[in-house]
Amino acid sequence: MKQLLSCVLTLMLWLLLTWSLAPSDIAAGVFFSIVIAVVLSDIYPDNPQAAFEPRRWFWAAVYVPYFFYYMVRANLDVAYRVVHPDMPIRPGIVKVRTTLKGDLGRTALANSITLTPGTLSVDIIDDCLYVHWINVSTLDAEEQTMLIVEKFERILKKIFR
Amino acid sequence: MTIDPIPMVFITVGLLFDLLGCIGLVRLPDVYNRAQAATKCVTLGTCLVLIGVAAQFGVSALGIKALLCMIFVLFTSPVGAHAIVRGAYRSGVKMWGGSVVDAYADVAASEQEKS
Amino acid sequence: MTNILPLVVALPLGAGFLSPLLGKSRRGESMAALLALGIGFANLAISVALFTTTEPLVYWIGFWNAPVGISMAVDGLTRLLLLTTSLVALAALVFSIAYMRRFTATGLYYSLLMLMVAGMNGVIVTGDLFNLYVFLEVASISSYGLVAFGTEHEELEASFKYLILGSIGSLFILLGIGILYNLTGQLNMALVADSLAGRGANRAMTLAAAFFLMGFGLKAALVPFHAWLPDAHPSAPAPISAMLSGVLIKASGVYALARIVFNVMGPSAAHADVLTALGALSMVVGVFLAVGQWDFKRLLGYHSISQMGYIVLAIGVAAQVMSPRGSGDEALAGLLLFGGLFHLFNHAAFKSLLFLSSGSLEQQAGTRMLKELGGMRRRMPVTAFCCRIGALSIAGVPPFNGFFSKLVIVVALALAGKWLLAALAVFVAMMTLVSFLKVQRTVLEGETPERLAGVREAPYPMQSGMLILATVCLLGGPLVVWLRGWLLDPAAASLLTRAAGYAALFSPRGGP
Amino acid sequence: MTPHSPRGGSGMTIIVKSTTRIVTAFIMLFGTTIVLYGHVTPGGGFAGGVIIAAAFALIVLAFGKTLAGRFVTGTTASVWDSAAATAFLFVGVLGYLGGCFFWNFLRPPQSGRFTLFKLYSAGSILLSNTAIGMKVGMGLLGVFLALSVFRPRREEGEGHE
Amino acid sequence: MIPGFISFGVAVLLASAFLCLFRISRGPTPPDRTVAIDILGTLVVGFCCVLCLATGLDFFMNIAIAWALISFIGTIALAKHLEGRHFDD
Amino acid sequence: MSSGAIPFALSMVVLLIGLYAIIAKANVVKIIIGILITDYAVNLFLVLLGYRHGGRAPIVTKADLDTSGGVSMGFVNTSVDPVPQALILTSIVIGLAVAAMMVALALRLHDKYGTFDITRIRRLKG
Amino acid sequence: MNAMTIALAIPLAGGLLAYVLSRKAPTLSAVIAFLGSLLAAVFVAQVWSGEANPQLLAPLASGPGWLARFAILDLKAGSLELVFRATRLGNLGAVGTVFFGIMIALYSMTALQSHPERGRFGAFLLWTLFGAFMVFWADNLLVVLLGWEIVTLMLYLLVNTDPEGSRAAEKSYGILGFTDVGLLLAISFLVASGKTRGFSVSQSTVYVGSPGVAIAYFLFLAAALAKAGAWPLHTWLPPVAKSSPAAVSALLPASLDKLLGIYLLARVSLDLFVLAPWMHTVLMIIGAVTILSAVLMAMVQHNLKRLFGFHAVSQVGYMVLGIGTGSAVGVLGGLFHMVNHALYKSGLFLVAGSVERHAGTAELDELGGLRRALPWTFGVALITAFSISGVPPLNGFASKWLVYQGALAVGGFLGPLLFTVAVFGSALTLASFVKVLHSVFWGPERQPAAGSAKPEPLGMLLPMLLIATLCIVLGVWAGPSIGVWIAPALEELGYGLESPLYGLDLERGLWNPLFAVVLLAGGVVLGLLLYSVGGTRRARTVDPFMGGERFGARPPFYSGTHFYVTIQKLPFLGGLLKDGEAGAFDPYRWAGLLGGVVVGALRALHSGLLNLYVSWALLGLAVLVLALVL
Ligand code: NA
Ligand code: NA
Repeated sequence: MKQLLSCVLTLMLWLLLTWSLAPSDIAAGVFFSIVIAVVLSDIYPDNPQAAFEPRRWFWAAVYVPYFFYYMVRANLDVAYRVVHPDMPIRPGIVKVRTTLKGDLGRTALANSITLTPGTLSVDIIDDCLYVHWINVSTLDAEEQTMLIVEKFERILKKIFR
Repeated sequence: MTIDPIPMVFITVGLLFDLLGCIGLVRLPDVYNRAQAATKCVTLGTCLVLIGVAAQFGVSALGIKALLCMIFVLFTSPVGAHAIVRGAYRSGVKMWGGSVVDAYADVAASEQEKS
Repeated sequence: MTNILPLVVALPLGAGFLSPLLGKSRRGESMAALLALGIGFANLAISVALFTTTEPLVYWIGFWNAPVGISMAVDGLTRLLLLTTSLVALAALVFSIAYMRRFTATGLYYSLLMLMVAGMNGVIVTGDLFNLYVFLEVASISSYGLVAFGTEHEELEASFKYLILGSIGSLFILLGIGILYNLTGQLNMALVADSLAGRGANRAMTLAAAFFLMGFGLKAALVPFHAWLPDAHPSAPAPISAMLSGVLIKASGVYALARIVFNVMGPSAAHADVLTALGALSMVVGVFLAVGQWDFKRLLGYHSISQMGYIVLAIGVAAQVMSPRGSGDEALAGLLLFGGLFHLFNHAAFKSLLFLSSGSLEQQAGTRMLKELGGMRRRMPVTAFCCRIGALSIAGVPPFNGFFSKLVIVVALALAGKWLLAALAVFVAMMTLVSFLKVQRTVLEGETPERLAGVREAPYPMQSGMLILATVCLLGGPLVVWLRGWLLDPAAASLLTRAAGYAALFSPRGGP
Repeated sequence: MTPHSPRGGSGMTIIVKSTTRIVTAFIMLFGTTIVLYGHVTPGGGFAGGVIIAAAFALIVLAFGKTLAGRFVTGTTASVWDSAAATAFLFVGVLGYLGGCFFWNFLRPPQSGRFTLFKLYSAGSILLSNTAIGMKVGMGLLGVFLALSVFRPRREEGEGHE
Repeated sequence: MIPGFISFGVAVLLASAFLCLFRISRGPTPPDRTVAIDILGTLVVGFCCVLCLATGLDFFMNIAIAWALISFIGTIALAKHLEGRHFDD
Repeated sequence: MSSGAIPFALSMVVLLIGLYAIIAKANVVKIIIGILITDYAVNLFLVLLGYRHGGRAPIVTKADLDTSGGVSMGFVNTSVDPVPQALILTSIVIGLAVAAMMVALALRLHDKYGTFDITRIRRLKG
Repeated sequence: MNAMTIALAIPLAGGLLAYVLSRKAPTLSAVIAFLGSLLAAVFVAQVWSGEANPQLLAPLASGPGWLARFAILDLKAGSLELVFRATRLGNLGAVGTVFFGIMIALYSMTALQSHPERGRFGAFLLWTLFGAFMVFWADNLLVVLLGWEIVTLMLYLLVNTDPEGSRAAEKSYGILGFTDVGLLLAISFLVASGKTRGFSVSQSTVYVGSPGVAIAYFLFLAAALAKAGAWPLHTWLPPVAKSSPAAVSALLPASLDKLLGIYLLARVSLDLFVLAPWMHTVLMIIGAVTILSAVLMAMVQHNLKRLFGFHAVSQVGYMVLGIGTGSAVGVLGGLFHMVNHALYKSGLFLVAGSVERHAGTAELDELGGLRRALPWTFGVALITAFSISGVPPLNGFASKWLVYQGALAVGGFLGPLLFTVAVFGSALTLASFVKVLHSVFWGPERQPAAGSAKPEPLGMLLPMLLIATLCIVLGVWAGPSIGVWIAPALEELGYGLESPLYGLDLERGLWNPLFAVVLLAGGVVLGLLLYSVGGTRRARTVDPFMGGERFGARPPFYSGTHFYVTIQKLPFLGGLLKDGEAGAFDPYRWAGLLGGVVVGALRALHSGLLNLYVSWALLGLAVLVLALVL
């Protein structure tokens, strides 16, 4: 079942890539989707059925603009610091905690952190994230977690659970 | 080919972000800060350009490809930056003198000892 | 008959691809060896079958004609080279069966060997300049790998130097091909010849000629492009040394050079002078360096340079005769080419034989240093017999084949009025003799060192491989008149067709 | 070591690992399309093969050889490499049996069922392209694996720890 | 109008690329160079987009994707190398 | 020199840079890089051979077909020459194989000799 | 088939058979060699007699005198054709060849009985005969070259029996091979000069005019002199003589090589080329230098076979001198001396073989008193030694006598000088052989070191006795012998002899040889009388005594070689001899040293530095571009 779903996912990706519904293309797509799904079965996501739950897709849809907003803000922030003649930065590496459980969720969180204002994930060890912060505004761990992680964690929890 | 105004805006903004990111790459004092600035700006910039292309070509093979490419860049570029910065830290690149805190130092040191 | 032509490339190529698949187990390795051996026989059979007709043959791959299609073309020269290659390859393969037992990864070995054969055959049969380059590289890259096969210090070092110099050679060959393409808009050799035939020399063509001379000269190890050879050839396993010295430098060096100079560009006085000078220089420098060697295989390597000098010298003087400035005496040029090509054939036989016997000695006695060997005539009679036949052949002693080719070359040089070159050729023959006298004294004769008291004759497959070539060396001389009739004179004649004749024979207008 | 372990001794951080698990399929699919449509668009066996090899290389990089060994080892790479080469030659030989070496035995008749610029319009070229793709991909992968095995010896005088 | 826009795009990208090249050449540490190389790879994707717009040929998008993924893998490899580990660790 | 020759001259300059590296550098890696540079130079040269000023990529699209299903002459006349590009592709593949071989050998050499200094990799001489 | 082709085929096929059997049945190989030579002799005799009897020479192919014609290789200016022609000079060589072949084959059957290489020896002997026949009968220069090189190769293979032999073999092949390829060059030059009729010997006559032709002639000359062992290309001969089995030395350096070398010298100088006068002078000087230098070297030798080797060189001088005169007497003397020398020198080597077999050594200092153990050998040694020393009435005297006359006939300043050198050489030869006879056969008897200690078997004795007998026959009946063997060849070369008799040219000669014989014989008889009358045998013998100690059981021994220590102490000559022994005048050694310098320099260039190699290649390219553009 899991394998079949993987195949279907792969086939969807194939259709996107070729953007053709000609029988020949679909036939080739089915064949190669199966091949690739079989070859990569070991590293495919553990629960492909999750990709077919609409609820997750809903939250993902919510997350996209939310994340985009922060991303644009982050860029403007960086732009400000870079262009400013004095370069107002106060960098450092801080340690924050996440309550997300799955690998994918944590990865998404780390990536989100990297792309959003002033932060960059350096490493992740268990539930600790080490984040390079361009402007360390507080040295308090709770507050740091609050500032960096919380805002994404809420929605990501709903997507990845 | 005529480029529509909306894609043009996307692309222009994207390109400017690219440029900003690269300026950051040059100006900022250490590798961690440079990676931050450059990754953020250039990722966004390139994504915007790709969105512009997608918008220009609409729902076609090309447009979809542009979107797929954008998703790919969005997924991978922060990972790349993360990997480099981690590598940099572990290869012993010091942080800028003006840095205020380093919570990672102990972890990295103990990892090094283990290996 | 045309239909079997692609098989000379396809069969070894297929075997080359299959061998690593087979070579994963001990049994698979022997399967790979058998496969390679079978291909070796098939290869020889095809080369012989091509002699059933004397007509030129053309094969168009995939039914496409030029300029898109790629052709394979067979004339006398091709037949000669193919026969030589497959003969030596067969001997080397037979020899390998026993010789390679001490190596691991023989599946890879047979694969690379087959790829090398495919590349060489491709170079020989192709009618297309770019394909020539591709096949040249296939052969070269597999030979780089084979040189490094032992993966010890010397092997790796030799392979690396060979690789660097070989790449530079390939680079200039490709540049030359690019220039010719730019000039003519063609890659098919007949069409290029056709296009060049009408026009006089120009700067671009001169540059291309220089690049070809340098590139193929490097592949043929002519002085001063020779420095890789004495490192590379001795470092490979013995059967490979035999292939490299025996046929690879000829197929990818002399053959290609002769083909391009005579049939594609048409010999100009300058080409001819340069070829002659390169040949004479190689002949002399190679032999001097060989005389000072105490490593058997290295000595053989330097002799290869020297003997290649003979071949190129003969071809160069033939080109002088045929060049616009020369007398145009076709009989004389034919005699020179006959001598050169006969020496090419003979050198393939005796140098391969010598390398095989050096391998046999090295395997049984554990060393290839002349000073550590001795008295092998009594310990390894068959190997010693073969080694002596090879040594006497290369030294130009009658009644072995080497004598006759050197005789023809010297007489022809004198007839062409090249007194000094004839004297030089004779002098080098003498030096070769001296050097091989040393080999015979230190290896075959003399006291057997105590360490080697228990040395035994090599296994039968190795003996057979050597005996095949020894027979060629023994019979090549007495049978020269017969060989000349069906093998060598047609080959010389195909070089003498000149560019226009070549174009007429092989241009796609004559194709299917 | 499984891909499920959050941070194993081998491979890189879970950020890299998780991302790899997602994008590898995409990369392979993309490589496959490049190979298959090589006769219609630029690309073909060589370019596609490189991309497929890169996908496997990514797996090796992210997970380390212990896990990557499940997908591919130097041996399997070289086996597939040779198999692909044999297949390529086989296409040529099939054409040979049909009359001429590399004759396009699958080439549709001028007015045939197959249309130009579609997947199957090129007859046996598709097959040879596929073979080339696999050959190049597995060949490069073999090279990569062979090179990554290399452990440079320390130069003298560099031994300070 | 369009050539002008394309030229603008090319100019901006070239300027960015030169900044990256500056960082690549200047260093001072290997990670600095690696970051710059990574960024340069992403810039090339943008470059492909501009070319795609200029010509309307869709294979530039293929190149863009190919470049993006090769660049990513390259970056990962370099990063691993920076850590002082072997590729197959 | 006509202006058309300048690109060719430039490719020759690249070639010379590569050759310089091969001759003058003692480091095996740099020598390999030199070879790669020369390789690029030759590929560049081949590209230039096929270049047609203002020409377009030699890719046949539906628009380029004439009524009989063949390629229109207009396309043939405006596209750049496809043959050199085919050559380059092949030569790149070959170059890649050679490069892989060189790197592999260099690493093995380093393994045996403990150095990348070619002046110290000199067991074979004389 | 005719006699000549059969005579050529027998040794070729027999050799093949013997070679195949050499490992499994060496005795059979030796027998095959003997029977093969015997059989060949039958057909050689037919050819010889057929030369007189035209019926037998009925040509198979076209043209008078052509026996067979088979073109192997068309070389534009002519072909390498199997064309054979029986000439009187060639027949003389062929008869000599087959004679010595039989003798040595017979001798070696017993002499080499325990030798590991005896099977191969048989094969190589037959092939040597084959090569020699080719040289003597071929009418194609390239076929001559083929046979010539085959003989060289066989010498090399025959000498290669032990470590020392392989060094000597290498040296011999080094020098002979050098002149062999020179021969090839000479032939090429000659034919390319257009002055010959293809490669034909008989149909060409070349006037030495241009320097090119002169070079060609001197290359021919070098080949002939090296093969025969004349100065300065003789240095291969003494080591070969010393380190190879006596049978080999007797076969090749002593007899066949002389026949071949002098045959070629005569054929080239008297038939093919028409020499300029100065070339005759050069030849004669070479002859004189050869006589003197080699005999001086011979005097200081301590090894029997090496000493014989130097004599084999010295005697060649007479032949070269004789032929160099260009006069009928001189040429007759040279050719006759060739035959005589082949006889007595092979006889001497067989003696040496016998001695070595008995005593296990050929070192003069370790030999002595063998006259009792080997009486027959002693007898043969006495005859051959006197023969080589030119003592009448043996054959050596007869031919030397003719050479003296030829030298005197040159006249002017040179004639008497050459004559003096020749006579002086002969005297020194005698002196040298007195030393040999003393050291080996006279004096107190010494125990054999490692030999068989048995007298020589019949198989060895028979050829020795036959040869010794011939030495006497050809000396005593020199006139008739010349009439049968030499005069026809001389006539063929264009020298008419009015009375081809012994003691010819009596009017112009200085002495009547008969008178000389009587005088010398009288002297010997007188000496013997004095010896027996003087009563020296009755001298009292006491044991040597020194400081109360007696010497060991061995009686005191005065080595024959000690007499000649004086020569080594002479101020100038001694130094020269010392240098000579060290190889100071050996072109082989000098070439080796010179070559070593070049090789060293070239090897130093190949320093293993890759950058250097690449720069050669690029520099080469630059030169190529320049060469092509300019
Ligand atoms: Na030795
Ligand atoms: Na004559």
